[in-house]
Amino acid sequence: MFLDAIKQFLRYSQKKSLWVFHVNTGSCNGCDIEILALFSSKYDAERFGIKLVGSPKHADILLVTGPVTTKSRDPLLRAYDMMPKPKAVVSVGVCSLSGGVFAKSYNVLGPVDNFIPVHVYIGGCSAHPNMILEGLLRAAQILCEEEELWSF
Amino acid sequence: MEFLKDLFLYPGFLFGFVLGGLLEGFKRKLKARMQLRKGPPVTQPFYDLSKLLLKNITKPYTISSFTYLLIPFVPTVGLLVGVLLMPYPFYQEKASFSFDLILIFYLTELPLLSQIIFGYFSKSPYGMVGAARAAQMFFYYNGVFIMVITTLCLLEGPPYSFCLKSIAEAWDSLDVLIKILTIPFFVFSVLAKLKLNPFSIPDAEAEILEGPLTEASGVALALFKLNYLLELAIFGSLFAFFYLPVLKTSPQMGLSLILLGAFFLFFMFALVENFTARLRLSQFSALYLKFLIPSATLILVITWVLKTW
Amino acid sequence: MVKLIGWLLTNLFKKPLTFEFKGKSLKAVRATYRGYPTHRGERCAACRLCIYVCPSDAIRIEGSLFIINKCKCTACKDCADACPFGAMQFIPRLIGTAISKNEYMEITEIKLVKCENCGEPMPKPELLLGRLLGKPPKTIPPYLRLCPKCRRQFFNPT
Amino acid sequence: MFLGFSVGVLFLGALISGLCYRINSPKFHGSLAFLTSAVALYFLNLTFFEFLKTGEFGWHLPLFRWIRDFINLELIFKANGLNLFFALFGAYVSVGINLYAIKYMTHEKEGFGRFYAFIQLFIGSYLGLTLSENLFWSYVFFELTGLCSYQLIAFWYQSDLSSFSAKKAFLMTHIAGYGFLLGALVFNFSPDPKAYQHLILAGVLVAVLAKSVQWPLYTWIPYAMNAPTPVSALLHAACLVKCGVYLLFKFYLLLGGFPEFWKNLLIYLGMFSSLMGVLFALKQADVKKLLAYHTVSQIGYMVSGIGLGTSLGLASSLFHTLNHAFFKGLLFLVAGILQQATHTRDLSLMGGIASKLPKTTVLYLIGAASISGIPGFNGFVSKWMFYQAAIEANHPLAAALGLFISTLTTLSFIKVLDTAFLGKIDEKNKQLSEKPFYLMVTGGIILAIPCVVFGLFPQIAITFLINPALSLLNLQGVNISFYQLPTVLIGALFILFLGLGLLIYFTWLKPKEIIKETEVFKGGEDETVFNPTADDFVADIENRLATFYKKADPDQYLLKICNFIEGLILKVYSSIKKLEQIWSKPC
Repeated sequence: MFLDAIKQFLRYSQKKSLWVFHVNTGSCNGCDIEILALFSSKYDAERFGIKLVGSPKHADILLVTGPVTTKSRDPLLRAYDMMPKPKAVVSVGVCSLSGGVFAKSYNVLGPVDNFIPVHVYIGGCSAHPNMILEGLLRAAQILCEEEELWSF
Repeated sequence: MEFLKDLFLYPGFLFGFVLGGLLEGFKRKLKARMQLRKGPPVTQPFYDLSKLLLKNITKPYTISSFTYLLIPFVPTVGLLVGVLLMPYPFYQEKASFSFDLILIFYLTELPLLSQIIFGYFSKSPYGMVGAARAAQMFFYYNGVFIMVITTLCLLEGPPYSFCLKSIAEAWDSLDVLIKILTIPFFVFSVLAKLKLNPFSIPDAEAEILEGPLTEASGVALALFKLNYLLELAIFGSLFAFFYLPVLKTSPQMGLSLILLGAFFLFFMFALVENFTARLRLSQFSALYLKFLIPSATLILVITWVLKTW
Repeated sequence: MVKLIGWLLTNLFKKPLTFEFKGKSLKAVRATYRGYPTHRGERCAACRLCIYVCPSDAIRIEGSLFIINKCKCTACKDCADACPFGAMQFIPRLIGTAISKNEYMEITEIKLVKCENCGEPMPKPELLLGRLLGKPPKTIPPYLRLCPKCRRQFFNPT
Repeated sequence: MFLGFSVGVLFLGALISGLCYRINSPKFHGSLAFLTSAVALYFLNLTFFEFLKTGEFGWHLPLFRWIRDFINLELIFKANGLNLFFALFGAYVSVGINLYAIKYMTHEKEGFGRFYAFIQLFIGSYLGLTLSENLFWSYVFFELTGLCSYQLIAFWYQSDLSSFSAKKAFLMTHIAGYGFLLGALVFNFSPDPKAYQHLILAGVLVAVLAKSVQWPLYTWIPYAMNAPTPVSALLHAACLVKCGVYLLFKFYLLLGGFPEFWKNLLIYLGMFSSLMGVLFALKQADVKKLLAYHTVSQIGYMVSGIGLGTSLGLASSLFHTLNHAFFKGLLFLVAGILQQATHTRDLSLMGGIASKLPKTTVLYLIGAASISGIPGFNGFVSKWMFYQAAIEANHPLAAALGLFISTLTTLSFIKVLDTAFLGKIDEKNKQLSEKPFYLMVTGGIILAIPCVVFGLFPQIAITFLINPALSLLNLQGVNISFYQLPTVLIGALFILFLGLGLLIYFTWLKPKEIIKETEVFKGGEDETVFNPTADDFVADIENRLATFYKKADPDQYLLKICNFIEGLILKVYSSIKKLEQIWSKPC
C-alpha cells in the first residue's frame, strides 16, 4: 500500500522530468534549429522539466529528426538500444515521418518508424516549437501511463 | 535511535538531500528568471532524482554490475558522514571535534574521485576525456581551497584546531576583514569543485556529452546526482559557517542564517553562471596559476604574519 | 560585464517572456504564419494539377476522396499556386501532434455534380466557366451540365 | 644471541650465494635468500617477544679489544624499541620481496649468485645498521648498504644506463656516508656532544638528504629505477632510503631532542621536498620513476614529522615509515608484474589490463589507497596523525601543505590506475593471463596484509611497535582514539548501506532483470577516434608548469657545483703540476 504510493509518485515524477536525447538522422537542420528554439526564453521547455542530455543512457525520450539514411541507421539503432526503459521515441518533422522531399533519394532508407517504434509523431516542415513541446508532453503522458513500458 | 534520527532526519540524509535539492532548484529557477524564462519548479531536482530510481540500467559490457553500482555508492556514504560532521544548530554538541575540517575536505573529494574512476572504468572516450580534465582541474582548485581553509583556521590564533565549530565562532574585527577577502577564493574554488559554468570543463555538454557520467544510467546516475545534491548542501552550509555568525546566535536564528547563507551563495552562482561562458582548460589553469593561487598565498601569508606577531 | 550583470539583475524583476502553455496546442499563431493546406471540396474540379506539382507526393485522389498526407506535406504552397480554382488554401494554424500516422491523413470529399444524362460524376460547370470567363457566369448552357462523353454525343449524334 | 644470529645468517647466506656463483639456478639462490630472510625474521620475532617481556637487552661481540682505550670497536647489537622497530619491518618486507624475486628473476639468464649474495648482504647490513649500538659499526653497515645498492643497480652492468645510474647512486649515497661519519666522529670524540650539536646535526642532515632522498639530493633515485624491480622495492622503497630516517631518530635519541632551529628546518625541508617530489611524480609516464618520486614525497612526511618534535609527531613519523615500507614495496611489486606482463614501463603503452590481471589490480588498489590516504587504509592513519601533530605543534601551514600533497598523491595514483589498469586495452595485451605471476602475487599479498590490518586496527602497531620506541625517546605513548570515531562511523555506515543495497539488489532488482548490457556510447562513431593516454592525463599541468620543471630540477645546479669544484681542483692541480715540473726539471 505504502510502497504502491511511493511507486506511483516515482512514476508521476517521470512525467515531470523528461530528459531528451536528440538524434539527427540526416535532416536538413531545420527541425534542429526549432528544437533549439524550444529551449529559448519564448517557449522555455525547461519549465516542464524537459532537458536535453548528451548521452542516450540518461535519456527518457529519443527525439529523431530527419529521414533515416544508410549511414545513420546503425547509430540510430544503437542509440535506441542504449536507452534504459521506460523509453519513448518522438519523431519530429516530415522527413522523419515519411522521408519528405528526400523520400526517393538513393541513400534514404525510409521513415523512422520502419526501424524503431515511434510513440508520438510531430509533422511539419519544419515542426513548430510549440508543436514539439506539445508532442513531448504527450510523450510524457504516454511514458507515465503506458504499463508495458515499465519493468516495475 | 537517537543516532538513527541524526543519520536519516535532521543533520543527516533528509536535511542534506532536501537542502541540496532546493539549492539546485533555486539556482535553476533563478538562472531561468535572469534569462526572462519561467524556469522549472524549485522541486525539479527531486523529480529528476526520483524518476531515475525506477528506470532500468543499461551498462556497458566492460564493467561488472557490482562495480558499476559501487563506484557512485562509496562517496554517498562519505558525504553523509560529511554532513553529520557539520555543527548544525540543535546538533552541534555531538558533531564537532578537532580536525573535522580536514575530514570534511577528504570526504568532499570523494565524489570527484569516483567520477574520474567511473569515467575510465566505463571505457567511454568521452568519459576518459572528461575524467582527465577533471583530474587536471583537481590539481589547481584544491590548492586554493586548502589555502582558504588554512587562512580561516589561522584566524582562531594559536592553538589551532582546524575545527569547523571554532572557525565559525571566531569573530574579531580583523577577522571579518580577512574573511571578506577570502570570499572570492572560496567562491571560485567551489565553482570549480561543483563544475559550474565558467569551470564546467569536465562535463561540457555539447563538447564531450556528459563527461565522466556518459555511461551512468538508472540507479547509478541517481546516486551520482544524489552525491551532487549532498555536495551542494555541504558547500552551501560551509559558506554559512565560514562567513556568517551562525553559532553566535540562538539555534533557530542560526539555522535560518545557514539557509540564508546557502541560498545567497547559490544566488551568486546563478549570476556567475549566467554572465560567464565556459573556459578552456588552459584558460582555467592560467587563471588559477597566475592569479588565484598567488593572491590566495599572499592572503595566507599576511594572515600568518598578522596572527603570529 | 557590469552592464550584463545589471541586465541580469533587473531581469529578475521583469515578467518572463515565456508563452502560457496549458495542455493543448497554442491558438495564437501570427497571421503571417503560412500554415498547412486545407482542401475545399466544393471548389475542387479534380483536375489533378496539385498532384502533378506536389514535390513530395503528399496528395492523391481515390474516387471522390481527396487525401492530403500531412506526413509528407512540406507546406511549400505549390499546390495552392497551381490550383486553378483556389480549392487549396493555406490557413495559419498548427499541424498538431499524432499518435498514429492516420491522424495526419486529411481526407475531404470532392463535391462533384452528376451528369444530367448518364449520372456520371463530373466537376461543377460553374468552376470551369468562371475560370474561362474570369468571372462567375450568369447562365450555364445545358451542354455544360453533361459529362464529356455525353457532350460529344450531344453535338455529334450518330 | 638471537640478534647476532639474525644478522649472521644473512651474511652466511650471502657468503654461500657468492661462493656458489657457478650454480646458475634462480630457484636455488632465490630459495636460499628467502630461507635466510625468513630465519632472520623468525629470530627477530623471538627477540621482540623477549623484549616485550623483559625490556631492553643487548648482545655484543668483543672485537679489537687492544684499541679499546682509544676507541670502542666492539660489535654491539641492542634490542630496544627503536632498533627492533626498524629491523622488524625491514625483515618482514624482505621476506615478501624475496618470495617475489624467486619468480621475477627467472627471466634472467645469469648473475643469480651475484644478485642474491648482494640482496642478502644488503638485508644483513640493514639489520646490522638498525640493531647496532656502536656508531662506528653503524657507519660500516651504512656504507655496506650503499655498496650493495651500487652493485644491485648495476645488475645489468652491460648497459650504459645501468652502470651510469649505479655510479650516480653510489656517489650520492657515499656523500651521505661522509655526513654520518662527521656526525659520529664529533659525537664520539667531543667531551660534550651537546655543545657541538649543530655540527653533528649538519653532518646528519647531509646523510639524511642524500640517503633518504630529500631535496636537493634526491636526484639519484629516478636513475636507481634501472635496477631489477625487487631491488627497487627492497632498497629504494622499503629499507635503504629509511636509513636516513633511522639516523635522525638515532641522533634524536643520542642528543635528547633537537634544538628549535633544526626542528623548523626539518619540518619545512621535509614538506618542501615532499612537494617537489610529488610535483615531479605527477608528470612521469614511467611507472617506476613515478613511484620513485613518490618515495621522495612520502619520506618528506617522515622527516617533517620528526621535526615537529612532539610525541604524536614522532609517532606519525615512525608509523609512516612502517606503512611506507609496506605500501611502497607493494606498489613496486605491482609495477614489476606490470613490467613483466606488458614488457614496458611506459604507462602510455599499457591500458585496460585490469580485466586480465584482477588480483594484481586489487593489490594495486590497496597500495594506492594506502599511499593516497583513503580512510580505512594505513596511510590515512599516519597522515592523519601527522596533520594532528602539525596543528597541535602550531604549524598549521605544514598541515595544509601535507593535505595538498596528499591530494596530489591521490591524483597521480588515479593517473596510474586510469591509464594502466582501466582505459582501453592494447591489442598486444589481449592474451595476457595471471597464471605465471601467482608467486609474485603471493609476495605482494604478504605486503598487502599489514596495509589493511594497520588501517583498520592501527592500535596494534601503536601499542606494540611505536609506543616502545617512543618510551625509549623519553616521550609518552600516543593513543589514537580520535581516529576511531570517524572510521568506525564511516565503516559502519558503509557496511550498513552496502548490505541494504545488496539486499535490494538481489531481492528486487535482479529478478526483474533490469540491468541490460550494451555497447559504450561513442557518439555514433563505429570506432573510438580518441584514446587518451598517460601523457594526455596531465598534459595541461605539464604545459603550465614546463618552466618550473625545467628550472626546479636540482641536477643541473648540482652539476654546476661539481663543475665549480672540478675547476677549483684543476687550478690547484695545475699549480702543483707546475711545481712538479720545476722539481723534475733536469739540471
